[in-house]
Amino acid sequence: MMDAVIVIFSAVFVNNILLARYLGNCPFCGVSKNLSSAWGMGIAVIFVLTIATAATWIIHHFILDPLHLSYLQTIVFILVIATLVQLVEFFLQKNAAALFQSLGIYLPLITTNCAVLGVAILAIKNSYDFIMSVVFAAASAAGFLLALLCMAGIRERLETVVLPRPFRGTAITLIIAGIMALAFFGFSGMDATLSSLAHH
Amino acid sequence: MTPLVTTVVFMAALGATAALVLIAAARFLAVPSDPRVEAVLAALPGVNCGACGYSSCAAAAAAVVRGEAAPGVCLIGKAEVSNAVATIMGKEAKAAARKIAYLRCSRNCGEAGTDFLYNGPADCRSAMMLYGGGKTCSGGCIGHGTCETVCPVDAITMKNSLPVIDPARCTGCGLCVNICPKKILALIDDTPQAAEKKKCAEYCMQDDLKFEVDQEKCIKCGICFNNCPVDAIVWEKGKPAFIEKEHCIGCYTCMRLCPPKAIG
Amino acid sequence: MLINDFTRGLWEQIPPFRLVLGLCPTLAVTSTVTGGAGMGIATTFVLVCSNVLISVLRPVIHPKVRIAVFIVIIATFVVFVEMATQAWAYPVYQLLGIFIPLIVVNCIILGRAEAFASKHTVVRSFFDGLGMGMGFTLSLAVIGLLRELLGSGTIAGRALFGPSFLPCTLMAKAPGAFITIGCFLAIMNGIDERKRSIK
Amino acid sequence: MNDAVKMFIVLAGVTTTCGLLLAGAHDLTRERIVTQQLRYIKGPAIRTVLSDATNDPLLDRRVVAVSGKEVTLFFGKKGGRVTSIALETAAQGYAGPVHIISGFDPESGTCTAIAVALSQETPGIGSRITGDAFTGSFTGLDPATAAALRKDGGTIDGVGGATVSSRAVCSAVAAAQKLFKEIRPSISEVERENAHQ
Repeated sequence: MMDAVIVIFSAVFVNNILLARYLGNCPFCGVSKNLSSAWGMGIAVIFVLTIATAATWIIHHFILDPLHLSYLQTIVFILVIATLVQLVEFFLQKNAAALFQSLGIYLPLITTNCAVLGVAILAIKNSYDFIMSVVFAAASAAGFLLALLCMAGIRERLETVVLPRPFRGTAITLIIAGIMALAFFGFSGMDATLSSLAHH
Repeated sequence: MTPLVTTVVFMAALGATAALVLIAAARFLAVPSDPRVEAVLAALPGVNCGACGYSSCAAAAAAVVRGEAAPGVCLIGKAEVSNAVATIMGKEAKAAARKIAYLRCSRNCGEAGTDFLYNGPADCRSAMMLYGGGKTCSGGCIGHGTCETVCPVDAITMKNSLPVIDPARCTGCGLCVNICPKKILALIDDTPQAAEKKKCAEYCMQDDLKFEVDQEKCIKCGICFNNCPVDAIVWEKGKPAFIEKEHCIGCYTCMRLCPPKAIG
Repeated sequence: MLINDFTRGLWEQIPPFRLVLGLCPTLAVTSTVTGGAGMGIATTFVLVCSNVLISVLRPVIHPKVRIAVFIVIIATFVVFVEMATQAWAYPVYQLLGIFIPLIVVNCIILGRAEAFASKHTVVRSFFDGLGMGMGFTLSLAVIGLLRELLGSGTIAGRALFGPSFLPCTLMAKAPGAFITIGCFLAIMNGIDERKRSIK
Repeated sequence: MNDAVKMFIVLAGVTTTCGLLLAGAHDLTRERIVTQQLRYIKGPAIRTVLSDATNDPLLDRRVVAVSGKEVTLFFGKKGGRVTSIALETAAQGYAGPVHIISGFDPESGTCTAIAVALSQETPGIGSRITGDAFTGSFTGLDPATAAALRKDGGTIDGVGGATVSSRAVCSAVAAAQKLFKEIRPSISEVERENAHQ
């Protein structure tokens, strides 16, 4: 139980997927202009990331590993993720129209979001078991949502501010992300405290 | 089995499965979509800029087909695109009246006095965050011209701290309507009658927004008279004040300033 | 025309500054110049190869499975790169780590495949890929140079300043990455603006 | 031709071809990759464990099968005689598996040295298991006493504040002791074979 708490805490704050692991930055800059689309994208990422990590974990441990094909990991994972996203898109359109209306437009963006492939590979690399992989994926995506929401909130305010022309748009977004990353550094101390608690 | 064979067989199986899943999904899960959506989408530029207020060109196309958006929904596509979309949508779309933005605030509240000096960013939205903008006329235009900034077709110019809309240029996209924190811009049908009907009177001077002076409570100080932005108050020294309803714009200035709270 | 295809990627549309794509590797591996250049070269290889192959296969690729086929082709070259770095440049593999497989999802590659290679001839696609790749490599190397110089006081691992130099460790970490690239972007915008105003 | 069939053929065909190419490339690079991985990841730990060897233990490696599993043994030689044999085991630590290289004396089965090959333990806390003070306490460990922390009834002092990591190292070493016990009977045979090459 404690392990799961630490994995969640570490994935959301300490090793935030956007600000510390550098994954998923393209949508981070693209979809953080307002809060409502940040919500949509964040929820869609949680959804897809969790399913994709579960699927790739199963494929890796039941097919690739026994057949000694782990060198094909990259190509297999990306193909599985692309197919899965497409399938989810079709499925939502058919069976959950309301959900599709709010998440649908973000789904194609997610296929090429390196956060999905990155977390799937990391879950294998860290040799988590199945439950832990799913927890790790969901927590990482929650960290993505958190950072995205913070950024969207700041950018909504930023719109009314007079900025030097060259800094407008992505430039200032990246600089703010840098400051946010600095703020998230503060959590690393808490990680150490938590882990020493677990060690005793 | 040699590793080579395993790999090739596995990859073939993977590719085949992926293809089968996609084909099956496309066939069995496909939602019968309106072919007009695809056609409209093809006519739109496809750059997903979001200026129309929809998240993507696909969302805008769906809105056009549902009848929620006009054929001229695309702001960057100009007449060519809107004509193409109108052709796809047929007569029904053409019949829909053109909408244009309209300023409901027509008095000179743009020149109304200020309660305090505002030195923040020259943007109505941020000014609004500080006690509603600082104009004595709390219902009227703040006058920083955020609507002018967001207008994608330069149809708005600020004159006397009030936006002036050029109906010829306005595409009725509604960006200014959405961004105005005071909600004093509206989309109306592009007909002279509609413009006439939506005059300030209808918006500001609704009965519940007109004020009266409680003659018994009035201490005859004249603060309301001196501060009314539209000179709607009659007052002489030593006599209770009186509000001329036809001129009142319901700006709350007198109500807020009245020492004995006699105005309501 | 070919020259144009080539130079477009070097200035006009230099990734990641002009096309704000492929940010993740740009942020992640540029704490050293070696990492930046290594990533750039690996990406260039994949970009050129996939551009050429997709351009060759252009007539047979069915539009409905287009993206899936592109992804398979790109992923194949990425696995080649993965194997090659593991076999012959293991330190580079360790340095770039998870970001080598992530070349697959670098939007620049899929973007060029979709926007250019699937519509143009083999030779033009080759030059387009080469130009874009070199532009990407150049950007990454320059960012890496700056961050390594300030963040650890070295260039490609060689110490430049005496032992009394106190490195600005922040530059080698995540905040430094974001802020450096943000400033680079602003500088590019500034140069553009000045050019436009002179015209 | 049917649209769906065409889609199928294109996607399956491309994937199969790519599979073929990748399998070929894998065949060409596999050996090199294994050696490179050993050299850069486990090489330093193996060299620490077999520090007095005069040969390159990475090249003197041998794969043996023990109870269905394949174990790679690294032979440390001095003057043509095997002085120590190293093998790798792993146990779940606090932040992922901890890989340990343990060296054993081929004659007595005593643990000669251990080193941490790979771990993702928390820097500053769990990472202290890599220190000499801790790893050195395994040297000379009797084959009869399984490695365990003092608080678990063993003989090893854990690293303060890093019980999970310390326990992981102990269980990895204990696993190595067990493996080595099983392998030992067949070692002289392996060794002879090795000497022939």
